[in-house]
Amino acid sequence: MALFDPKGARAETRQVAGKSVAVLLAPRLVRRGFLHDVFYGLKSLLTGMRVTLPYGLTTSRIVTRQYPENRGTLKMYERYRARLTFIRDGQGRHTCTGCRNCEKACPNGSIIIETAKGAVTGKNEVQRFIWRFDACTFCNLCVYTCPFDALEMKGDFEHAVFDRRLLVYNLNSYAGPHASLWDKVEDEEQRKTLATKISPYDGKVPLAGTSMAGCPARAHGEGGAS
Amino acid sequence: MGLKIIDDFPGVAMKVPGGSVMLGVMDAVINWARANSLWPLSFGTSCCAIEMLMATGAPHQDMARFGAEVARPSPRQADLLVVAGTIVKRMAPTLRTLYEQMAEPRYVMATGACAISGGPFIYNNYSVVRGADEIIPVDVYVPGCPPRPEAFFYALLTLQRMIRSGDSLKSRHVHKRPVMSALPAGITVADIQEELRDLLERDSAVDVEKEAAAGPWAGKGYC
Amino acid sequence: MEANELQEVVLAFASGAKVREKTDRPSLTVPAASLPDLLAKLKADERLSFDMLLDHTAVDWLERGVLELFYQLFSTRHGHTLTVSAEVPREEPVAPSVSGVHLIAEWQEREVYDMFGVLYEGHPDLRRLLLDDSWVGHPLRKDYRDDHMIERPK
Amino acid sequence: MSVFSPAAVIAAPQVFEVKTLASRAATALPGSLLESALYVLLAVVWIVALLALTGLALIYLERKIAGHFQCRLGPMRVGPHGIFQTVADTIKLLVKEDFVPDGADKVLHVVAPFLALTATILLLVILPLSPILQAADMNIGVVYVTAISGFGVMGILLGGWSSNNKWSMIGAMRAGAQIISYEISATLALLVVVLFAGTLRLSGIVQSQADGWWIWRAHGVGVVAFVIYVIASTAEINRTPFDIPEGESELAAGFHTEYSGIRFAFFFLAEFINMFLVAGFAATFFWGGWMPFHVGGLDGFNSVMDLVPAGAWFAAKTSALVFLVMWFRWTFPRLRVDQMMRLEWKILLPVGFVNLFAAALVVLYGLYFFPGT
Amino acid sequence: MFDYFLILVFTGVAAAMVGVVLLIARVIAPRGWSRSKGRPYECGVGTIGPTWIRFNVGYYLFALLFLVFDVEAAFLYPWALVFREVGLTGLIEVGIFVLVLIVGLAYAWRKGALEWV
Amino acid sequence: MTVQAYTLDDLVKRLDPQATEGASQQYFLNLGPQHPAAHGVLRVMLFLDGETVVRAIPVLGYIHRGIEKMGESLSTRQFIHLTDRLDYLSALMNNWAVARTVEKAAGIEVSPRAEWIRTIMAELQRLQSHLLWLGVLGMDLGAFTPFLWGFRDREELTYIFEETIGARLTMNYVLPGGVMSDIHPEFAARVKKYVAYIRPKIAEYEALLSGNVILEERLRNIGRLSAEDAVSIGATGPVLRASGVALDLRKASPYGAYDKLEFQVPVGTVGDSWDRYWVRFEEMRQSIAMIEQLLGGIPEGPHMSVKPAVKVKLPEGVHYGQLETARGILGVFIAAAGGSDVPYRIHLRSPTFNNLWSVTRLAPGWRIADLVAILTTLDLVIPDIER
Repeated sequence: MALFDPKGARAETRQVAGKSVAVLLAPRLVRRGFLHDVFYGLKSLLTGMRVTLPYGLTTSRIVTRQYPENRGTLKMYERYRARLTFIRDGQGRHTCTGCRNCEKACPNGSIIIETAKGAVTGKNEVQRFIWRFDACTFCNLCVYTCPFDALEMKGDFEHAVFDRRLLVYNLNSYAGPHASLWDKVEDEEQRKTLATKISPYDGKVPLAGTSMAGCPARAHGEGGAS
Repeated sequence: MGLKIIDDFPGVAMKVPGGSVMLGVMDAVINWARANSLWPLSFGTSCCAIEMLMATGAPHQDMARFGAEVARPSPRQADLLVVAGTIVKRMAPTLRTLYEQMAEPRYVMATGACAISGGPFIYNNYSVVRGADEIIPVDVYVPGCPPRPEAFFYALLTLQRMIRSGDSLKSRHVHKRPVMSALPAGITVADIQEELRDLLERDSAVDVEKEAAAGPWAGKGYC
Repeated sequence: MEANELQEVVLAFASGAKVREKTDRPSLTVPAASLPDLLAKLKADERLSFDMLLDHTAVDWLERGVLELFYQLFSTRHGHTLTVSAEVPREEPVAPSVSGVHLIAEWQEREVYDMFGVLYEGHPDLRRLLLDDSWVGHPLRKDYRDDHMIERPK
Repeated sequence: MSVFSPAAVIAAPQVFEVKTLASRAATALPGSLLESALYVLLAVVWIVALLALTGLALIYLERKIAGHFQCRLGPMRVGPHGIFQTVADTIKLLVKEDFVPDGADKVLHVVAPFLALTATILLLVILPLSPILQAADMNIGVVYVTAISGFGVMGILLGGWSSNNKWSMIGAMRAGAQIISYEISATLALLVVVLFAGTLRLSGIVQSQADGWWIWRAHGVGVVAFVIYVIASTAEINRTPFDIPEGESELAAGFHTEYSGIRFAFFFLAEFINMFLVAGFAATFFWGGWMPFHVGGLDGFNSVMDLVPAGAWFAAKTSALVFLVMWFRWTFPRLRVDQMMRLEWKILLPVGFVNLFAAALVVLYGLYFFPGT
Repeated sequence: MFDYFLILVFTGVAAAMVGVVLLIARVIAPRGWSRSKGRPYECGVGTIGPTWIRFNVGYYLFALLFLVFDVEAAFLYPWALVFREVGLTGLIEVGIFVLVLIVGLAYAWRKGALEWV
Repeated sequence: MTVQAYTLDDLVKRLDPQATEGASQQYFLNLGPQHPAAHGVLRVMLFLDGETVVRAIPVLGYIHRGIEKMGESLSTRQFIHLTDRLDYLSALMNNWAVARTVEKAAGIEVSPRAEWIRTIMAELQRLQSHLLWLGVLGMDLGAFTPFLWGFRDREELTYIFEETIGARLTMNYVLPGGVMSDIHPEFAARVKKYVAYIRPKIAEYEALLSGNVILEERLRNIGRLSAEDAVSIGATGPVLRASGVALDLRKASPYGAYDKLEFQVPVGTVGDSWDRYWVRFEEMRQSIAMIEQLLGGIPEGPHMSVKPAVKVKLPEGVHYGQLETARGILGVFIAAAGGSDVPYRIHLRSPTFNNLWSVTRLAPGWRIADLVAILTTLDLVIPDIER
């Protein structure tokens, strides 16, 4: 018998914490004399070598997924959370009303929302939906609590940057109302003024809690006026 | 620091006919070698270490493909310091020491929210340092919590691009960064911050948009 | 043993003990000075055999000006649990160490000292556990503030 | 029982004429100094090329084979299938900061990797790759191999000691104890071969195996000696499962913790070339070196075997042994330092002695398979 | 004799190789210095006490044992070389010699000298 | 005041004033915070004689993140995402522990389907955690191949998590009232496939590691923790069970769907490293068996009983909940002032905190290599210890 006996575990019942529990007792490794041990020791080593040999000689067991070569075929699972985005309809309109539920739900203050009364709609409109990619933990609570299905998590992951400040930006591409309000505005002229286009790095990003408080949002140069 | 001739070396070589070509080739070769042989320091503090140093080396991802599987336990032999995980105040001097003990040239990658900004531990927290760049200069930031292994590879490619575009012979410290003075005993994180703020300003000279647009992995703009 | 029954048995043991209200398991409040003695008795008693100190922590009741120490006891033999609590004043928090009864109390008490500043009498090696030796203050106290901490903007 | 006759054993179907570079240079000497110098230069170029190419190839192979053992690919992106990976690594290490810690013994710290590499080069010089691809061939070859491979420990010992680092220090201490211990077993195993071959000259040992390799010609004695030699030499070159002087998970990087850049590369290179040397010497001593697979008496079969050039035989045998050593590494856990000592002093050493006596009896009574035609 | 000359040559070659490579590294490789950099690496924290101390004697015991056995192995080489000439007599003589050593090994074993520290 | 607090320097001086001057044969050595065997940033200050450990002093705090302080300003639902980052290898079970305590305190009913999902996810994660441990054990003992094999098999599990939960490591999946999302339609089929895949792999590990004479030599009789000591230090999980105390909350006070499952509790005999190794190894098999049983019957029903908009308010008082994670009992202590979903004080009793303490008792007398074996069989996750 070898030193380690895979079937050497003993089953029994024990009284623990006021309950009887079915336990499995670990097999003990016993020494049985010099020659026996040397022989079975050698045998165990050869067993290990037999296990690894097929791996060393064949290529069929290789499981590597070659990123970036496989980039064309690489699909993330649809639920995979790696980046927060707005859900947009075909015309690029979002459904965020600026209700701040996500801001409140966020455990670490990664979401900062600036809102204003819309001139046309008179409703609360999101001006800037600032997301701190550098601090987000992708806990999904913002998406989970959003009552308007305005947010989703996307699975793209290629976001490495040279400057940390590039990781704080606006999610909304326009400052303006919720998608359904667009259709209610009939006047063409009013529709044009309904929304103002903003770029991801427009405006000062309030990086509260970092050593770079109030630094410009742009990578180089001045921060845009908000 | 160093012999006179060594500091003047590129200039001396320039006088040789065709010297600049030779230098250019040498530069390219050295940068190629450095970019393709990034040995990471086996350093990780928390969750990100599992993804960034272990899962990336694991069969499904295999960072050996990039020649980066030679994780060195000693900072002397490592090229890449992957700050994987939260850095707390008590760890800060250690991180600084490790960085300083690495042999030149050395590169730093901050992976995950904690290493970039303190992540979930920014507010109401007495212990977590808000970003590794308060302690050491960081070359590449990889957002995620933790980022997935492929994100690490993307960051590695980004770093490789940075190294390739460097001028390794003329600026012997990659990035033109001064070697920062040692961390004397009793210094606080606040003391380092001052120094680092300057460094970060200089860092922003890297043209990120150009970098992002140049490569085959471009076109991944936000929103 | 049922929760009520358990409480009865334990109450007989401890002098000056009261049942602590608003808890979800059998709980007692005892004078801090009697802690080591009580825990030793609870451990030795056959019916109770509280041999495992599962957890020890403190709560800083700022308004009442006390630190309440909690000891979560567990019996690996009977499977029942007991919470023992004791109060020490915030200003001069001194409690006897139970590290002689349960080995792990050595570290748990160091952690509580570190976080709340409770000094344990008779502790073999009372050092800070998680923070640097040069740290000023005890962060889990409700009135703890330092320059590093920032409030989340509302 | 016929008394053993060396002449009979060495008589083989095809006589391989050994012409080392040193002997060519020596023959040319009285007449043409230039020719002699040319041969010396050739030897230098040959050995340096061998060192560099084997080093690069072996490190690449190791990383690839490790990859395959671990279900992954290994280097892929530098050149096709990553074949230039080690080139990139070498250049990088060459232009990486070469660093001596403040508190270190500066001279020894610089000299140590040099010692390690010198020992390796000096061993390469006498490795018989084929009848003509051998730089030198001394009449005390076996003793030389033993002596120089023991010399390699000096580099590790000094490197670890001079670093002024406790991890290095422990690594050096372990290395010293380990390598000198296993030296004895390796020597005992080699003595068996010397007994069989009746010569210390490496080319002589290879030629003595013209009727068959010592590993199978001597009723198991050769096998035991071979196993002892492989284990002991694996330990001598600090390969897993005997990599305790640099055991990463225990001693950080062990004796080379404080080494960076090119001097670290020297240790690295020396380690890999040593692996090649161990495989090469094991092949030479036990598997007939460059000698084709011969069976005493079967001349027809032997001459077919001779069609494959001698160098190819050596390459094949050495590769197989290198793979074996790598296979060990990617299969076994590391031994603990005391267990390793126990293995040496309580198992290998007694077995080695017994085996030596058995070998003496085999030789005394000529109990070989195919004792010569 | 030429073989030995070649060894000498290669000692020189090794030295030259190392020298050249070190020079290249010195010329091209970047260098930096800071206070922490020169300190010994001990997992990122300061070391306590000096490194060069009186080390546990266990390590040196094996060096002594090695000396005994390796010198003996050196004696065995000539015997192995001329074994066919000295034959059985030689075997017995060497047997006695080795036996003394084996007795020594057994003694060391019993005494626990082979137990690591 | 009579009570005196010390510092680390005091301790060093008290231990051996001569060692700091090199006048002694004994010396100090820091294993960690950056060391391959430190499993992160554990620092064990070793007082050595040659290679033999005279005293091991764990120095903590290199990843102390002040989570408990943060918990005083976060609602429990928000706090749960921080528990992912404690013992990140059993993130889901940490979520569950807090969620369960809150549910118990606030009196929330959880649907059988949610409980079922939690249980199977917990078992998958226990398997994942143990696979990683097995790999790391291999690496710590110098065998690199098992390390990567462990990660290979773990990665397949990670894909299952990615598909259903959307995260690989820090999941934030279990919330008070249920789980964040229902299982993916492919889930059951995938798990079934995985179970078929992992069985032969486990046999391979057994041949490669369990039977290996070197591994056996490295583990047998090293670092014996007696049952009495184990209980006294409050060790739980596989560490306690290896010492012979079959305490497993899944049996002792079943939660989730565990009362419907049949499984055995692997128990050691003497509490050495080998027993700890074997217990965890066997637990993987038991987990697989449990997963198979769970696949049999998926109850129908909602996966969440609390609406996202609802604040889960905690009633005033002290609440304590506990749960068996991959490393032992995780206790959640919540003191609530009442009327709010933010606890007044939240404290987590992490299993590895207690388990680590045993190092001070186990290490002396053994060598550095054995210390590594002891540390790795204790299966430490340092952020869990320091919170």
